[in-house]
Amino acid sequence: MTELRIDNPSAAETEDLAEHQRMVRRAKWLKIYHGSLLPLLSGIAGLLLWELAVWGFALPQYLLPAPMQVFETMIDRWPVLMSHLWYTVVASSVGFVIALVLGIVVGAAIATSRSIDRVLYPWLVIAHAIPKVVVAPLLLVWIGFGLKSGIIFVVVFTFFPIVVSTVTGLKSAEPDLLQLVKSMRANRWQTMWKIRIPTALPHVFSGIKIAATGAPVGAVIGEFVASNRGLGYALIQAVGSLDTPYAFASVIIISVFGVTIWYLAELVEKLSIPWHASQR
Amino acid sequence: MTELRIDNPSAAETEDLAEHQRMVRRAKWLKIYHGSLLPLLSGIAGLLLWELAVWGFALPQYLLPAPMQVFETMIDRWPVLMSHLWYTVVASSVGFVIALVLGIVVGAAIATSRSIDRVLYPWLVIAHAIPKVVVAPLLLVWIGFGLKSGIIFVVVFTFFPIVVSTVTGLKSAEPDLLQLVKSMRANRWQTMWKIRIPTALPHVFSGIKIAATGAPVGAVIGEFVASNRGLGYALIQAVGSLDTPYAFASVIIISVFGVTIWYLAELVEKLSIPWHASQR
Amino acid sequence: MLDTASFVDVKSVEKTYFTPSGVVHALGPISFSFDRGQTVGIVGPSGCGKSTMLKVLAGLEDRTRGEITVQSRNVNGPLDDVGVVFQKDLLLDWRTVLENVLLPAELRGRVDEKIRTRARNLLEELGVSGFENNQPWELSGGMRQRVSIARALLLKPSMLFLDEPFSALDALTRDKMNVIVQRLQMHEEVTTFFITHSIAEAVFLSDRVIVMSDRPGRIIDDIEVGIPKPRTLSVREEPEFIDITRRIRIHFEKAGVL
Amino acid sequence: MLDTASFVDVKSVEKTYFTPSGVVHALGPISFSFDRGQTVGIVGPSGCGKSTMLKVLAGLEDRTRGEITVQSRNVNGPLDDVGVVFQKDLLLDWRTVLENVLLPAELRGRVDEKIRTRARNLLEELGVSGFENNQPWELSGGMRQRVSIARALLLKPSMLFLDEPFSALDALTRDKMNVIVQRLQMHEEVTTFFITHSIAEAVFLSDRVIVMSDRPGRIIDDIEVGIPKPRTLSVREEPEFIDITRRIRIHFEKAGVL
Amino acid sequence: DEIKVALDWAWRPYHAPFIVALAKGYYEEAGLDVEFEEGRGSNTTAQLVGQGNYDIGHLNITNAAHAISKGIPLRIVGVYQPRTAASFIGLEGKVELNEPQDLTRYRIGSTPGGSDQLSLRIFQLANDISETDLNIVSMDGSTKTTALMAGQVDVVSGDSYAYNALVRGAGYQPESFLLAEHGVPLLGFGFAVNPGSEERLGDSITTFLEVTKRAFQEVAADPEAACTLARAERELPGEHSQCVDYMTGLLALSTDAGADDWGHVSEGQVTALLQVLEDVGEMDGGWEASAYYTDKYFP
Ligand SMILES: Nc1ncnc2c1ncn2[C@@H]1O[C@H](COP(=O)(O)OP(=O)(O)OP(=O)(O)O)[C@@H](O)[C@H]1O
Ligand SMILES: Nc1ncnc2c1ncn2[C@@H]1O[C@H](COP(=O)(O)OP(=O)(O)OP(=O)(O)O)[C@@H](O)[C@H]1O
Ligand SMILES: [Mg+2]
Ligand SMILES: [Mg+2]
Repeated sequence: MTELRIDNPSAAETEDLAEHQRMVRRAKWLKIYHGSLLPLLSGIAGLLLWELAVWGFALPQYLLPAPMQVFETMIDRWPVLMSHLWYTVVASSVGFVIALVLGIVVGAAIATSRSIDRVLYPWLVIAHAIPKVVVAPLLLVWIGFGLKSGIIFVVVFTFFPIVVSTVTGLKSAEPDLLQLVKSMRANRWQTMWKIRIPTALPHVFSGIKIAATGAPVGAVIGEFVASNRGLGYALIQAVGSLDTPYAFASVIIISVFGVTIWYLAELVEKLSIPWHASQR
Repeated sequence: MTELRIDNPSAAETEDLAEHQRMVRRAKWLKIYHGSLLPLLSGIAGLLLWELAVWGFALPQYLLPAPMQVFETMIDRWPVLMSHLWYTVVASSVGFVIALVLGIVVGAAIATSRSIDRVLYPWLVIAHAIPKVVVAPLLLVWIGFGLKSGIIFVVVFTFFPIVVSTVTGLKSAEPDLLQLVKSMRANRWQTMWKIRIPTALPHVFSGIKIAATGAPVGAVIGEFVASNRGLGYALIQAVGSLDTPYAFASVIIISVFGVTIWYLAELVEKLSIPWHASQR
Repeated sequence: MLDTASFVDVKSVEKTYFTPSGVVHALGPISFSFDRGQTVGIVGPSGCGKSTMLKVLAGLEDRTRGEITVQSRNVNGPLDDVGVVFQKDLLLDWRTVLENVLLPAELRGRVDEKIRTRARNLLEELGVSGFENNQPWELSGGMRQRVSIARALLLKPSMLFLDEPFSALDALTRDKMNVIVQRLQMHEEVTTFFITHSIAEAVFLSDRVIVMSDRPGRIIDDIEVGIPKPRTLSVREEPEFIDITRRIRIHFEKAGVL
Repeated sequence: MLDTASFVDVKSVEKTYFTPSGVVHALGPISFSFDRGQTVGIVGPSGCGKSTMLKVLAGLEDRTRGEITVQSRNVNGPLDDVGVVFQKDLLLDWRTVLENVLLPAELRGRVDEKIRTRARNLLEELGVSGFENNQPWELSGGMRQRVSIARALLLKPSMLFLDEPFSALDALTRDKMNVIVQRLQMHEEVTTFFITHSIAEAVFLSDRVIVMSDRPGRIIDDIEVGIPKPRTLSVREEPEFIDITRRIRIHFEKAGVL
Repeated sequence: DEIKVALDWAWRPYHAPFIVALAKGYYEEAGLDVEFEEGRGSNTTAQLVGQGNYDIGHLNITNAAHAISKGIPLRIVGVYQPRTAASFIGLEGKVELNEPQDLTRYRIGSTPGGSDQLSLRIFQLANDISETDLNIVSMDGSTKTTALMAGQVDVVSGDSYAYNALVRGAGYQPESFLLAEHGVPLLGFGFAVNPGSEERLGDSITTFLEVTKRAFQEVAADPEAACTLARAERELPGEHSQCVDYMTGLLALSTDAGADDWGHVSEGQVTALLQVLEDVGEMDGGWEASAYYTDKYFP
């Protein structure tokens, strides 16, 4: 890792470096262990527990199918599930990206202007606090069915956490640092980019992580309300016909998708704010 | 505001103080204006727009009832709505408080131990990413109708944002400050209380604000799925008979409740972290 | 200071902080003026309002009363073309050392190879070379301070505001810095306003030393330093130099109890 | 330093930082020891590893190699019963000035009226009274530094680690502080390890001055200051004092180019 | 005896007989202590009763049969709506629904999974309409009505009495097409019990059905009064007229409450139902009709 050298190494130091590199290697293994092995182990433990619960309590299939049954179903219907997944992935991703951009822009507006804050925020809170199920028919009538409405559901679902965390983050800038760039005659825009946004990023990533994992839920609910495709559609079909193994297969795929997004978001966070205390 | 005086006032300074107090008064009025008048105005504007939309597009009642109609319904059925509201308020509050305590404890555990992080976090993500509708029948069978399942829905709904923001917050402590208390031989627990938690608070409040406004949604969805009271129940009845004025009356009450919680959370934030840059 | 308007003119400026825990009159009415190219040193007891004065002068902090004009124009916002070294080093954690130094150029949209080279040279001159790509928290206190000096000098501003710029430096490095700053002033005619706790440093670098009283800070002495520039470090043994330092010391001693 | 084990024993201690942007050998092999109640002053060029040494000694930072024993016990974690003044003032924004000072007592569960009074007295003595209930950001740089000194002194630790504790103070306040610290040492037998950039201060306060080389910091001189304590400020004009300061200055000058 | 009854859904106008029986104390008179709990769809009710949380379920018997085939421990003990209410509903004037083939011309809103989908598939099978002939849009139950009236879809599939009442309530006239008249032999509402409860309750089940029958008679005789009483007792959605409309719509599809065979479940009915479920692939063959029902509690 340390190619660039500031000091010339002494003999003792070369030894230290070797020692250090041993430590770095160990840390790396530990990280891999923590980063993949542990989640894997805990995943396997979870599945075992599930299987045990099913057999131990003699739970009937219609209530909770055993993991093996679910896996069989999953393999049997793999192509269908994958095509549904694809649809959900598209809706989630597009919706999330829109929410991200919109959320940051709106968050910035709110953080900058007290008036915008007071005029806009209550409506956002209302939009967040309204159960989407009621407005769903309205939304559908206006927007129509299909991918579009799925995307809009995702946006509505994921927008709010991003706005809130952006606002808090942007307001957290150190007064001293603001004075520093003021002395360099930075305009609002520059203050935003050079000071406020970097300060906000650790906050924003909290919002992003909450929102990103919420995106598939938004997509699925959108598909629930009206769609001919997607995992939400698969789910409603499965639940409607008491086909619990199929329902759980869909759920597992949704979860895996959610966890994947989560780790992606963590990765992006790690790469974006290596300087922050939480990442050092 | 400034009773306690550090310096003895000179004549000029007394004048300054008067000037300053004038300014403080002005700022206070501006704050009241921003804090209540603006949201009120924007609320009224929203209602007007709604009324206009209904008349302008000649929207039929079953699609979007006019505000006046909704208000009439609200007044007509006030006692029923209030008794439903009470139920929802109880479920939301209890669920939120449980989620808050649990979320902070779990967040602390995750922030402290890398192993707990890796073992537990994926499951939390999964719990967050699973569409709750699927597990609803399961919940019904296990827990049954009533307040309990409503509370559980709220917990499941609001838990995640609190955990995520707590984890980020607790990890954000300045290494220098950690070293400071290390030099005072603070134990883990003390480091937590004296350094990590104060640093985390601004983050945690983002999570709390997201979660708090999400709580009524959780309660309503819970009531949708498994309850015979509460605003969610009122909604399911209203939607079932296309009684849109009643549905919107419920929705408005839910929103007002959500906005109230929001402002409460902001108030608590203001009082809890007056020292933070975002509140100065 | 004759009938022509001075470069900077400060008239009865006062600053009072109003905090929830009390009113702090930080800066008593202060009036003075100085010319382009002059170096003004400020000394005074800790907490007397020096940093406050510097920020008010630079237009970074509102004054409670009084007037400040620079080149006959009223100051109501941050001044243009200035470099400020704050008392804290204020390096941005999310930028490497070099990027921190380049910040003012970036804000002007003027980052090119030339300015990069200047940044590197400045760091070299100030003795922090080799750490360009390090993060700020990997530097020692004195190194951080020098990085923030490099940042203030980057764009060759025509006016410098320095708030205890060398406080974290050892005697030798400090002397080196003094020489560098003096050279800068000679070559580039920079008007400099600087705060220091070292009386010797104040006298060595300044054309004029202003001595401030305890809070609320007022001017209790304003001393022209007639020693011709450039000065070498040996000037510190000259009688005139020693006289002035003694004069300042006496002000201090009168105020405090030793 | 005779056959009896010293209070603190440092043997071939080294510290190297490994950062993504390079390896920094901060502290060369350093060995020395000192006795209970001694005051050891450290001087050396900026960035030579003084703060690193202090943190390693106090057990706050791991060493890369070497051994440190305090009272014959190996140091492997933070020392007990010490007060540390860091180079940055590290006041907690979420506590008032008084609460900041009381922090160490709180961590021991020892906050009572007596300790509060002590905290207030310390603040008074250090010249920051009247600001007990202010927030840290409402203080000047020098005031902040004094608050952090008060915090380190609160519990009357038997060992003090001071990293440039007076750097933000004016000459007079600094002198006051020197007198206060000396009194403390005399009355309470505090073993003190302190870093300073003022050679005069080092000599005035110390029983021993250690001079460090450029990075990686090694000991290039270790001077016993034989002037009997208590010393008054006038001791600075005595020939022995001037001799020692000259000897240190020469080390500095040999290293750098003036 | 204490009897816990799970309804198929939250209180709806067609539950009026239960409300009447409760309000007038008919169950108490007969020595029963009956308690009703609302449900969230017949499938869930089947699960709830099967798990033993409740003794008797009032639910759609097609769902019940399907649930039994999935292994949920239930026994059908009565059917009072021998004809399914599943139908296609459009707005009068906008669509014409006379022949099965008419449906191929319209956009149909239908809820995937559940009874909607099932009856649709049976209908297609019975009338030789292939899957690709129909233009189906999937949507949630609450969305269907709104979409229908906003013109997003031309026809929705659903229970005739409910949607007719909704459409009329919104000021339109419904044009409906009853699947039961076109080869769909599914069953409507009835009762199923949990085997454990069956043992415990025994003849009380008969009593329960008897009393319920009496309440149905009373409601059929005067739906107006029943609705007035029911709306006073419970929070029912919709206006009074909608309630009556709803009620009479369902009664029209049910066995006459005065008739002797009200509530009787026959082997023929069950066999036909199971056969058709097997035909559309909802359940495997090899079933035994007697495992699904019993008529021993028929009053
Ligand atoms: N933001 C603030 N809010 C309230 N009071 C303040 C603020 N900044 C400074 N003060 C007060 O103003 C007075 C002067 O502060 P200032 O920082 O100007 O002192 P200074 O002369 O620079 O001292 P030092 O040499 O210690 O840096 C102090 O008493 C301080 O408490
Ligand atoms: N956390 C760190 N990571 C990497 N390098 C560091 C770190 N802390 C210090 N260093 C490096 O170690 C060397 C010594 O630093 P240290 O802070 O001990 O110097 P110092 O003698 O206290 O200097 P000053 O007088 O400027 O405070 C410096 O080159 C610095 O860059
Ligand atoms: Mg200052
Ligand atoms: Mg240092």
